Formats: sequence, C-alpha cells, structure tokens
Amino acid sequence: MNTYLIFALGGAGLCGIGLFGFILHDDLLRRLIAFNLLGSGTFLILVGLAQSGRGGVDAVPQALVLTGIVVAVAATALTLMLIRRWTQLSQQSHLTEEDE
Amino acid sequence: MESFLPTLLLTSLQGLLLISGGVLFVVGSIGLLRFPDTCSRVHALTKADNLGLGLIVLGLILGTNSLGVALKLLLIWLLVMFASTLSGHLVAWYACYHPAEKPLPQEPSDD
Amino acid sequence: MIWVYSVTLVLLLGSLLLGLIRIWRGPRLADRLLGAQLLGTTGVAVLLILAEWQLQPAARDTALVLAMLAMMLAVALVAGRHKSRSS
Amino acid sequence: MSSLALLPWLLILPLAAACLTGLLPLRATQISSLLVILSQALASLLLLLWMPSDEPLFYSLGSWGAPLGIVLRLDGLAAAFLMMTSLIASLCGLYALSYLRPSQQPGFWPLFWFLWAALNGIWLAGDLFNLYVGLELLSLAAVGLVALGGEASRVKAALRYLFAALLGSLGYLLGVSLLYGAHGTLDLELLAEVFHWGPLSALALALILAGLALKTAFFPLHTWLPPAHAGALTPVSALLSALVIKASFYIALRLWVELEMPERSLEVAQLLGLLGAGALFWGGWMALQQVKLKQVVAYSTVAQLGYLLLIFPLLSSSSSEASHLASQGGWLMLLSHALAKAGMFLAAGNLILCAGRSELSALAGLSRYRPMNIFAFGLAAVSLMGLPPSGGFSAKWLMLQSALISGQWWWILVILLGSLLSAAYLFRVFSHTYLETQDSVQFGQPSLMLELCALTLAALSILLGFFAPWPLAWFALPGPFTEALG
Amino acid sequence: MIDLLLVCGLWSLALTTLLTPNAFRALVFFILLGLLLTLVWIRLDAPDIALAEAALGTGITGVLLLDTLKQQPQHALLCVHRTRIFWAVFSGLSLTLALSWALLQAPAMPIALDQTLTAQLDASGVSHPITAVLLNFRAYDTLLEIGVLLLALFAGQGLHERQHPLEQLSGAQLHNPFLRASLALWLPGMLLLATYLLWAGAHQPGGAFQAGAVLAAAFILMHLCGLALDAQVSQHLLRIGVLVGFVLFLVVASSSMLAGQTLLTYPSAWAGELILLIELALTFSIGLILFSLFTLNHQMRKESA
Amino acid sequence: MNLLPLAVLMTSFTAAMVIFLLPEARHRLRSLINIAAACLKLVLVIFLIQAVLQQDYPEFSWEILPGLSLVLRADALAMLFAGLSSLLWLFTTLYAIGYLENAPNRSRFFGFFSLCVASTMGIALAGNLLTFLIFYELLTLSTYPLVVHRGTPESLRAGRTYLIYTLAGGVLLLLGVALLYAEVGELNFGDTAALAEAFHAHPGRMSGIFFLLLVGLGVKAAIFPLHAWLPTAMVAPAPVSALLHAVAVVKAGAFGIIRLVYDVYGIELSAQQGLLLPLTLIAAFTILYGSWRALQQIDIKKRLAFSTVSQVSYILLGISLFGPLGTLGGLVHLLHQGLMKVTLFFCAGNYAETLGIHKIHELNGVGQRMPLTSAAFTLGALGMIGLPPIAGFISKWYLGLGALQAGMPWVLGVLIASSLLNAAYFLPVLKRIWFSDPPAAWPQQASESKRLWRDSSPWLLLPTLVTATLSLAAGLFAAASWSPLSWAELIVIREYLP
Repeated sequence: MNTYLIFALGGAGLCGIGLFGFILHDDLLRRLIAFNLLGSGTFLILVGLAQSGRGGVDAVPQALVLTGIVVAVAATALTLMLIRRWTQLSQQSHLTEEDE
Repeated sequence: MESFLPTLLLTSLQGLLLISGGVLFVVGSIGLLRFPDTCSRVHALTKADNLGLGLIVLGLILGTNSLGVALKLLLIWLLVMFASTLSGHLVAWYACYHPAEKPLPQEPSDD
Repeated sequence: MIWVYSVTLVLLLGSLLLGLIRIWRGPRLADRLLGAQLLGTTGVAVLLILAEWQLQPAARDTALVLAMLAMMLAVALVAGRHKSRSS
Repeated sequence: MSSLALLPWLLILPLAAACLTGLLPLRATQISSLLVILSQALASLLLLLWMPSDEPLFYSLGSWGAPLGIVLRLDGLAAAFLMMTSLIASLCGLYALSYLRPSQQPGFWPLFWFLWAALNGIWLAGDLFNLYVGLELLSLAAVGLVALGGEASRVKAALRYLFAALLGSLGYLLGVSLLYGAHGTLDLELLAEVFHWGPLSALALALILAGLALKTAFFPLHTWLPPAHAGALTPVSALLSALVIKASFYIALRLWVELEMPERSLEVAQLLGLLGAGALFWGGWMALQQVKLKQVVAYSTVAQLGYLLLIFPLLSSSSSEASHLASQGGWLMLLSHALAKAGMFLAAGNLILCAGRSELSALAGLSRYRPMNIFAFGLAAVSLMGLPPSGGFSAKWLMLQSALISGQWWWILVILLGSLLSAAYLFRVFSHTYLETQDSVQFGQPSLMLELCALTLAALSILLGFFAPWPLAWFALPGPFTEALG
Repeated sequence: MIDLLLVCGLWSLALTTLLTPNAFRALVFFILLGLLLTLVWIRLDAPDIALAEAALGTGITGVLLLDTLKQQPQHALLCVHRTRIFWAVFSGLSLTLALSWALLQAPAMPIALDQTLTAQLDASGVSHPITAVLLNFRAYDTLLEIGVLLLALFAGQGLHERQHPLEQLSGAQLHNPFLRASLALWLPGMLLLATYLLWAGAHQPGGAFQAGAVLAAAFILMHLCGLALDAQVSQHLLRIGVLVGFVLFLVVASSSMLAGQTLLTYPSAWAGELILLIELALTFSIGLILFSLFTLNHQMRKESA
Repeated sequence: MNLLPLAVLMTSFTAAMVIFLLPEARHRLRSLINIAAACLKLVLVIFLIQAVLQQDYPEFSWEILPGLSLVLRADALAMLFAGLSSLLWLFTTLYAIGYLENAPNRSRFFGFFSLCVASTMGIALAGNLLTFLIFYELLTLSTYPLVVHRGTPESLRAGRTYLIYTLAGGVLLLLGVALLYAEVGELNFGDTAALAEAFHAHPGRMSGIFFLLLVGLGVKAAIFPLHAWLPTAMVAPAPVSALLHAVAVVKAGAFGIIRLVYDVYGIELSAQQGLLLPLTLIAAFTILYGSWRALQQIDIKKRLAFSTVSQVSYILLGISLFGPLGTLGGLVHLLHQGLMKVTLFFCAGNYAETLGIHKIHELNGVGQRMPLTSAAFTLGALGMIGLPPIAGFISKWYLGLGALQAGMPWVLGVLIASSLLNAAYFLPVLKRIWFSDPPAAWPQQASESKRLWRDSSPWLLLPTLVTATLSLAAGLFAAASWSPLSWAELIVIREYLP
C-alpha cells in the first residue's frame, strides 16, 4: 500500500461522496459542489492509480488532470451563471418540479 | 567529528524553531476559538499566526543552503504577513463599521 | 529531522482542526472568514514543510500562490456585502 | 490534395469561425458563417469522395504518433458521420440565419461553431481523453444553446441538461482513468491491442457506458432530454436531437465493438436491449400524452433511441452475418433518425411559427394553409415510423434481418410494436392538423427559407431509403470498427 | 500516517460540505477542501496540479461560488425524502466500494508511457515533462480545452439577448483607502508572480494555466476594488484579449501545415520559443476569460438588483 | 433496365409534387395537370401492354439495400391491374374535378389523389415482394389524408380506424416479408422454385408465413374479421370512396393475395399443401356476410361498402379455386368489379351532390329526376347481381365453372345464395328509384345552371356514363380480343401452361 494507492482510494471515497451529494440534493449550489467533489475524486484516481502502477511519477496523467481541472472550472463557471440566471428569474435555489 | 557539533546545534535549533512555530499556530487557533468577539479574534489570529509562520520559516531557512530558497521563504513570510494584515483590516473594518450587520439570513444562530 | 517535521505537521493539523471549529461555529461571516484566513496561513506553513520534507521545491511556489491569493476571499466577501448594503 | 491534408480543416475552420463570430459585428458574422458552412460542406464531401477504399487513415497530431501524441482516425464510419454533420448542421445553420432574431444571433453563432467543431472532433478522435474534452466541448456548447436568450424555462431545461451532461462526462472520465491505470494508454488502437479483461476494465467500461448512456439520454436516464430538446429554439432542438446525442452513442458503440464487448457480455447486451424496449414503449407512451408539438417530437427522440439500444443485443450474436447486419442497420438507423428528426423539428418549428402557439390543438386547419410544412413533417414522420420507402425502413429491415438470423425473435416484436406506437403518436399530430375549424384563425407565414430547410432534411431522410447502399458502403469501409466486427 | 490523516480530512470535509445546513459554512469548507487537495497533490508528487488547485481553487472558484451564494435566496434546506436518502447512500457507497475493490486489484500496466515521454522530451522544446505533454505531445487537448473555457464565456454571454454583454464594466465596489493603497503594491506582485509561473513552466512546475489563474485573480481584485479601466478601452481589450490566446494557438498550430507537416507540429528549432509564445498569449487570455466569467456573473446580479 | 415502368409511376408522382406546390387558387392549371398526367399514364400503360403482348417484360430495378432491389416489372398480371387503375384514374379524376368544384383544400386533395394512384401503379408493377410492400405502405399513407379530407371529427375518427387496421396489417406484412426473406432470400415474383424448396424444408414455418402475409394483405382486401375499416371510411368524399373501393386500396389487397398465391408460393404448391382451402372458406364466408350486412344498411354508401366487402371476396374465391377457370373468374372480376363499383359510387356521389340524397329511403322516384344517373346505377346494380349480359355475369359464370373444376360444388351454393342476397339489397333500391313517387322536395338541391340534361353537372355525369357503358361492354364483348376476359385468359394461359 503506497502513498499513491492510498490517495487513489481516497479519490474513490470522494467520488462516492460526490455521487451521494449529487443524488441527495435539489439545491443547485450543493449539486455543483458535489460535482466538483466527484471531479476531484476522479482526478485523484487518475493520478494515483497510474502512479501506483508505475511506482513513480507519471507526467501524462498529471497533464490530463490539469486539462481536466480547467475544463471543470469552465463547467463550474457556466453552471454558476445558469444558476444565477435561474435564481434571478424564479427566486428559487432549486429546480421546481415539473409544472408543465 | 568537528562538524558534528555545529550540525547538531543547528538541527536542534531548527527543530526548536519549527516546533515552537507549530505551537504558536495552535495558540493562535485557541485564541481564535476562545476570544469573545470578532475584533479580538482578529487580534489573536494575525499576531500568533504570523509569528508562528515566521518561526517556521526561520527554521527552514536554517536548514537550507541555497540563497534563492531562503529569499523565497522570506518573501512568502512577508507576503503572508502583508496579506493577513490586509484581510485582518478588512474583516475588522467590515465587522466594526457595520456592527448592526446581522448574521447571513440563511444562518441558523448556532452559537 | 523527520520527526521534527512530523511533530510540526501534527501541530499544524491540530491548528487546522481548531480553525475548522471556528468556521463551524461562526457565528458571523467575519468569524468564518478569520477561520479561513487561519487555515490559509497554516496551509502555507504545511506546504513549506512538505517542500523541505519531500524535496519538492515547487511546493514553495504553491505556498507563494496561496499566500498571494489568500486575501481574495476576504475582499470578495466584503466587497459584495458592502455593495449590497449601499444599494 | 488528399483526404489526409483536408482532414485538419474540418477542425480548424469551425474553431476559427467560432472565434470570428464571437468578435465580428452581426452582418459579418452571418456572412462568414455562411462561407464557413459552405466550406465545411465541401470539405466533408471531398473527404468522402477521396476516401481510400483499402485502409483507414490515421493522422498524427504534432507528428508524435500513438502512445504519446494524439491520433485522429478517419475510417468510413467517421467520414460518413462527418458528412452527416455537415449536411444537417448546414441546414440548421441556414435555418437559424432567418429564424433567429438579430439580437439572438451574436449568442448563437460562436456556440454553433464550437458545437460543430466538437462533433467533428468526436467523429475523428482516436484517443480516450481527447474524447472527454470533445464531449465536454459538445455538452457545454449544447447547454449554452439551450439556454440561449436566458428565459426561465430554457435556463431550467439547460440546468437539468447541464447536470446530466456533467455527471455523464465524469462517469466517462472515471472510466477512462481506470482504463489508463490498467493499460497505460489512451490511444484506442493500442488499447484494443493490449486490452485485458479484469475487474478494473469491467468497472471502467461499466462507468464509461453509464456516463455515455446518461449523455445519450437512454431510458431510464432520459428525463433531462424532453425539456431541453423541446424548450430550446427550433434550430437548436434540431441540432441537439439530430447530432448531439448521437455523438455519445457513437463513442459507446465504437468502444463496445472495438474492445470486443459483444463476445464478453451477453447478459449486459440483453439488458441494454431491454432498456431499449423500455425506451420505445415509455417514450412512445409519453409522446402520446403530450399536448405540445415539440414535446411530442422530443419524446419521440427518447423512443427512437430505443432502436439504437437494440443494436447491442443484436451485435452479440454468434453469427457474424447477424452482427454485420446489426451494425449496418444501427448506423443507418442513426443516420436516418438524424435526418428525419432534424427535419421534423424544423418543420414543427415552422408550424409553431404559423400557429403562434405550441399546443397541438393550435394546429387545426394548418394542413390547408401550410401544406408544404405538413408535407415536410409527414416525410420525416414516415422515416421515423419506419414505413417504406425511407431510411428508417431500410434500417429497420436490416435490424429485423439481423434479429431473424441470430434467432432473437423477441426483438422483432419490439421493433414492430415500436413502429406501430410511433405511428400512433405521429398520426395524432396529423389528425390535429386536418381538423377543420369554424373560426378563421390568422396564420403566420414563415419565410420560404425556413420551409425549404425543413423539407430538404425530411426529403433526404426519405431518399436515404433509395440510396442506402451508399452510406452502407461507407460504413463497411475498412477501419477499426469493421475489423473488430470481423 | 499523514496520508491517512489527509484522506480522512478530505472525506470529512467533503461530507460536511454536503451535509451542513448552513450554505456559507458549506462553502468555506469546500474552499478548505481545495486547500487540503493542494497538500494532497504535493504528496502525490504533482506540484503542477497543486499550483493549479491553489490558484484556481482559492482565487477563482471560491470567489465565484461566494459571489453566487450571496445572491441565493434564503431558504430552509429541503426536506429530503427517505427513499432518496437511501438511494443516495446506496449509490455513493456502492461506487466507492466498487472503485476500491477494482483499484486494489489493479494489474501492471502493459505500456510504459512515461519512458516514451522521457525519451522524447528533448525533442519537445521544453524540459518540464508536463508542459511538454500539455503544449506539445497532447497540444490538441489543450487547444480544445481553451475552446471549452471560451465556450463557457460565450454561453454565458448568450444568456442575455443583446449585442455585446461586456459593455459596462464599472468596478467601484469597495472604497477602503487602506485596501486601495496596498493594492498598488499587491497587484504588481501578483503580475510578477504570474510572470514567474509562466517563465518557470518551461523547466519546472508552473505554466500558462497557473499563471493565467493568478492573472485572473489580479484582475478580479482590481475589479472588486473599483480599479477598472476606461469602459470603452476595456471592452475592446477584453473582446480581443479573450480570444488572442486561442487564435494564436490555432494559427501556430495550422501554420505548420504550410510546410507540409501535420497539424500542431512545431518546427524543431523553434519549438521552445513557439511554446513560450503560445503560453504567453494563453496566460493573458486565460486570465481575461476567467475574469470575464466572474464579471458576467457579477452583472447578472446587478440586473437582478 | 427499362425506364418505362418507372415513367408510368413518375407521371402521377410528378403530378402530385407539382400539385402540392401549386397555390390553392390555380384551379384550371391543376385540372389540366391532372388530366394530362392521367392521359399520359394511360398512353404509357398501353405501350407497356403492347410490350407484354409481345412477350417482352420491361423491368426496372434499383438496389435499395445490398442484395435487395426495388423492381418494377410489367408482366401480364401487372398490366391487368395497371390498366384498370390507369383507366379508372382518368375517370375518377374527371369526376373528382367536378365533385370538388368550389370545395376547399383542393391542392392537398389532388396531390394525395395522384400520390395514391402512383402507389397503386407501384403495387401493380412491383416485381418482388419488397417493392410490393413499399408501395402498399405508401398507399396507406397517401389515402389517409383523403379519408380525413373533410376534417370533421367523424372523418378523423374514420381515419384513425383506417390507420389502425392498415398499419397493423402493414406490420404483419412487413414481418411476413422479412421472415420470408430470411428463409429464402430475395425472390422476384414468379420464381416459385426457390420457395418450393424452402417449403419442403420447413413446411410448418412456410405455411405460417403464408398466413401471416395473407392476414396482412387481407386487411386491405377487407376479408371478414378485418373489414371494419371499410364501411367507416365512407365519410370520405365520393371520388375517394370510388378510389378506395374500385381502384386502389381494396384492389391492392386482393391483387396482393393474387401475387402471393400465384407468384410467391405458386398455385400448385399452395394447392398441394392445402393453403388454399382456408382462403376459400374465408372468402365464401365473407361473400355471404358482406351481402347480409349490406342488406341491413340504410345509407347508400354504406350499403355499397358492404357490397364491396362481399364482391372483393369473389376475387379471392376465384383465385383460391385451383384450376384455370376459377382463376379466370377471379381475375376478371378484379376488373369487372372495379368498373361496376366505380359506377355505383359515382352515382351515389351524383345523388348526394345534386339532390343531397344520402339515405336509401330518399331515393324515391329519383329516376324521373335524374334518369341518366339512375340508368347507370341500374346497370351497375344489375351487374353486381350477375345479370347477363353485364360484366358481373361473366365473372360469376367462370367462378361457378371453376368451382366445379376444382371439385367444390358447394361453392356454387354460395354463389347462388350471394346472388340472391345481392338481388335482395339492390332490387328494392331500383324499385324505389324507378317506381316510387318523387317527394315534394329533395333534401338539398344544387343550382340548375350546371346541369346536363336535367341531371348532374357534366363533370359528374360523363364519367359515370362511360364507366357504366364500359361495364356493359365488358360483358357484351367478353369474347372480343381486347376485352378484360381475354387479357385474364392470357394471364391464366401463361400461368398454367408455362
């Protein structure tokens, strides 16, 4: 059990927690946070698993994670804009149930 | 053998500095936890923490033999000091200029 | 030397925990902010020690970034609050 | 000029167009979009014509080659999909030029071009992680398009869509992480070579499939689709239903076959088929209940996706002829659904423009006033119902034959009942348009351009029934997919 | 030991973030989670990611979330149905267990990509492997990724039905004399830091994203403190600046095709310089894009007010 | 490859497309296009008939899926149906132009009208089962708008019933064709050898497919339990009813069954394997049942509709009788029934349009008011009963002979019984028309100005008279070389004496 694998497992836990939060919450911000947790867990697994397999630093997954983080920031920013717009229009912080 | 004693001295000094830095952090945190109001908490935090960080930085500087690293460590300490001054000021300004400020509406008052 | 680092790290982590309690308790925004501030400084310290311990000089750069950006939150919060009151 | 030299322009041009349209004033945006649309259509056509018939093409970006760099692969399948994208996106783009208000256009075009670039990128991608970035590009562009204008209902639909798409992407990425950890490569060709079965691979593929299923809106993960597709602006609905959901399906099916899943997981394939049946019936049933035109069309997409799911069990047959037929039928189904659904959404948009309202009851009498629109809608409907002669029929025929050969008669029943159900909800729309009303309602008149775009797409979906051997020949060109199929 | 503590810390922070009823508290915990992740990345020997996490997490994501949170209406946390809790717990647990089970049985990797990477590093024009991967070996991913960032911006702009939504960039938010005075010192420091990170990227951890994030933080700080440029100038600058990185990247990428090379091939003699050039433009653009994303959000609140 | 069959198809298809695009107000141009297309088609069909007479079978083939082609082939049987359809299309078009004068939605109506005939021609000329299926479904689609043309809730309901039946039938047909293809591979009509081989390998399965196809086709042919859509579809305008009953839909079903028995399975195989007997029984039952139900109707068009249910089964009865004479009877009835039924529907339309008469009891004395129409009606009705020398007699005669030849004398009993029933539901009508006193006022009277010889408008009257004359001529000159009978003989000879 090396450091890398421990964090990979930690990432697995984070993924689980993220999914849990994603399903649990209606609140849009919490969902967004849950999504970010899920993403962080995935990144941990990506680097942790690859490096524990090799037993050393692997630059490729690290680069992938960097790309992934930027993509996640973009997605987060867009989600926030949508959430704001929605809140502004409906005065609600969660999606209302089907009314149409 | 001759270099052993200075090294030991250095190491123990370093250790002392680091650990007391850590202790100062804890002290600062206890202050943050125990002090009654925001402004005094600011006081506890900024002083103890910056001192603690300073001690740690000092300890680390003793351990390094590169000038660049030492300078960078010092820079970081200065920056942190400056930043915490600024944010301490902001928080205090915010807290003291708006004493009527209610807690955020969604906060349940759990204190 | 390792044990010194470890002890310091544990102390720092303990300080982190205490900060977390303050954040948990609040009661005001400012208090939470202070907690976050503490954690930022602690984080810088941890990073510096990790840099030494793991021979990872880039951790110092990370600490640098953290030090520079730590006040962002305070500014953002105060700015928004201030404005919403004035308008 | 060879097709390899032409290939990068399919990526560069839309990306450049996205930048340009984000920068230029409106008039110039429209003109440059028109030009790039033409060049894209031309490029994909030439690409298809110049496709070598003996081997697939590989294009190393940055000249680095497979394990380290990223490789694009162009086989018959990719070429056919590039062509499909050009065709449909061009027409939707032309439609949007006259459909959108001038104030909506600056928001539309950059997103449109990013969408197109992402689609082209996905058809060509030969790298797992690159596919992830492509998928994100696609999803965010699609979400942005859905939310265009920022009305409450659209923002709401966009949020639902966004969360589903993000969750799907992360599922996919998680799977890719595990695959990389197990095999040490991201390149699809290499992966297929060194692929070994194990807990990690199994979980990885399950996660990838689940993620892609969520993005494709396979039953029962479809709930985000109807509000997004029905609520968006009409050209956006068409793009979304025709192309966007196909991208994730394309990835899923390619991975499924190229990693030789049909032999490995018969039960999963049957389960997927079962979900397909569920999609057909539930989607069809829901479409029957809707009171708004675009909702009917959107639920029809949910239902039609069921046919695509049926490919999975059909591929898992011991007879290679059956799998071949299934894959051919499946791709053809995808193609004809794309054409027909795009045509149908555009026609529906025109009808709503005429009637001024989106309810089915508002359509009464429209078949008299706008026969061309109704005709376009009808042609698309014929293809969706799978009635001959149409692309939908040809595809269904191939799938039926595949099911017969592989002895999976239960899927035959599902296919046939599904087409009856789709006939039921589509004719329901028609019967509304034939109803004669006493009070003379004033109908709006959409411009000729709008009607022609819808008609062209719908007619193409019918013509596909007569010219099916062409796309089928492209699909059968040698490539990783056809090789893996055996 | 430290690792286990960190993992436990991650988990408990994550759970707290999701479960605490107080939204602001959840947010601060989330930001602290980012801090912890920074430490974790250092432990994983991934300082580049740690840098990015630190810069993006505290500088951008945190501020964005905070800014949004303040606008959220007050509400009680919704009463969640029991079956929903069950499903949430069930799927979260099963995902974790399945992942852990699979991770513990990970086989040896048949392909050693890092060795190929080391072998090819000299030809890439930079000596830091991650920068080599990001801007040379897998530059296509990076190109598309900048596209994603731009796309988020365009999508945000599309939420408003008007010609150019970046019109009024009036800052003037916070009038604190001390803050203003210190910013005069602080901002050049941030710019310096960004430059340093950018320069460092060629041979040690750092690079365009981290630098861009710091730059964006500087811009946001300026904006929050009311140090905005003239509206007309800033609008033009923004519209061009946001795109310049992507366009330059695209131009460099496709210019190689003039020489008969494939897309994104750098001429070997100039590879290092070209990469630096691209990174420079990217830093600038990323900074501006992230900043614009923030201001767009900000504007949306203004509209509502 | 010969483009002539395609051209036959394209005349009406192109006409349909052009008409769709024409503005509603261009009535004259539309009529012109319609008539021109109908005439052109007739000429082309005559060319094709010439070719077939010279033992040349023009064929057009287009691969629509690998190994699967769309085949249009003009053989003798195809030309029988194609000739009937193209001839009657001309008259129906003329009639429809008159009938829908001043009605709304004519562009849509005539477009689908032409499309409907295009599909009928496709069915006639189909060279294999797949092609047949394609046009069979196309026919469903193009007739639906005609059925619901009036746009009343009632007609929409009728349209729904029509769709439920025909689409379900289409699905069964598709299933059958797909199964058959999986068993035998593609087969053109007439290649019965390959199928016979497959039949001997899996007799059970192949018989099952036969009945599947039979049911699929039987929906349109309105055989007994599947006939319910036909009477409901009566809400459509009269030319549409004429089209449904005489030219296109019902005939397409019957024609398909002929193809199935003769050119897919082969009459000998079908007879040997006992596939025909169920068909005979159903046909016989449907004949009696249809007549019985017709007797109970009080609406003219409904009575005619049930009469169609019964009459179409004569065709099926004929072809299910193994032997040349029975076949001859069935085939020739395909034509004769078309001529007579179209006449009857035209007349019903004339009554409705000119005097607003829809029910049988309103027909009292109409013979004095509209003598020519009533004469045509009488001719058609007597023909249906089977009175010599009208066309219907010829068919029944050969059917009877065929029954004896096939060794099923009980069929004669059915024929006689049904003729009696026919007489029972037609003769009282004729009595009312000619021998009752006219009422004081007709339900709804059209303006006088457009009348021809005090009867209906010329557009309505002339086609009626011509078809009536033709149905008389087909009986009178049955021995002539150009008569339907001779053509049917040609087919039978080529079928039974290869």
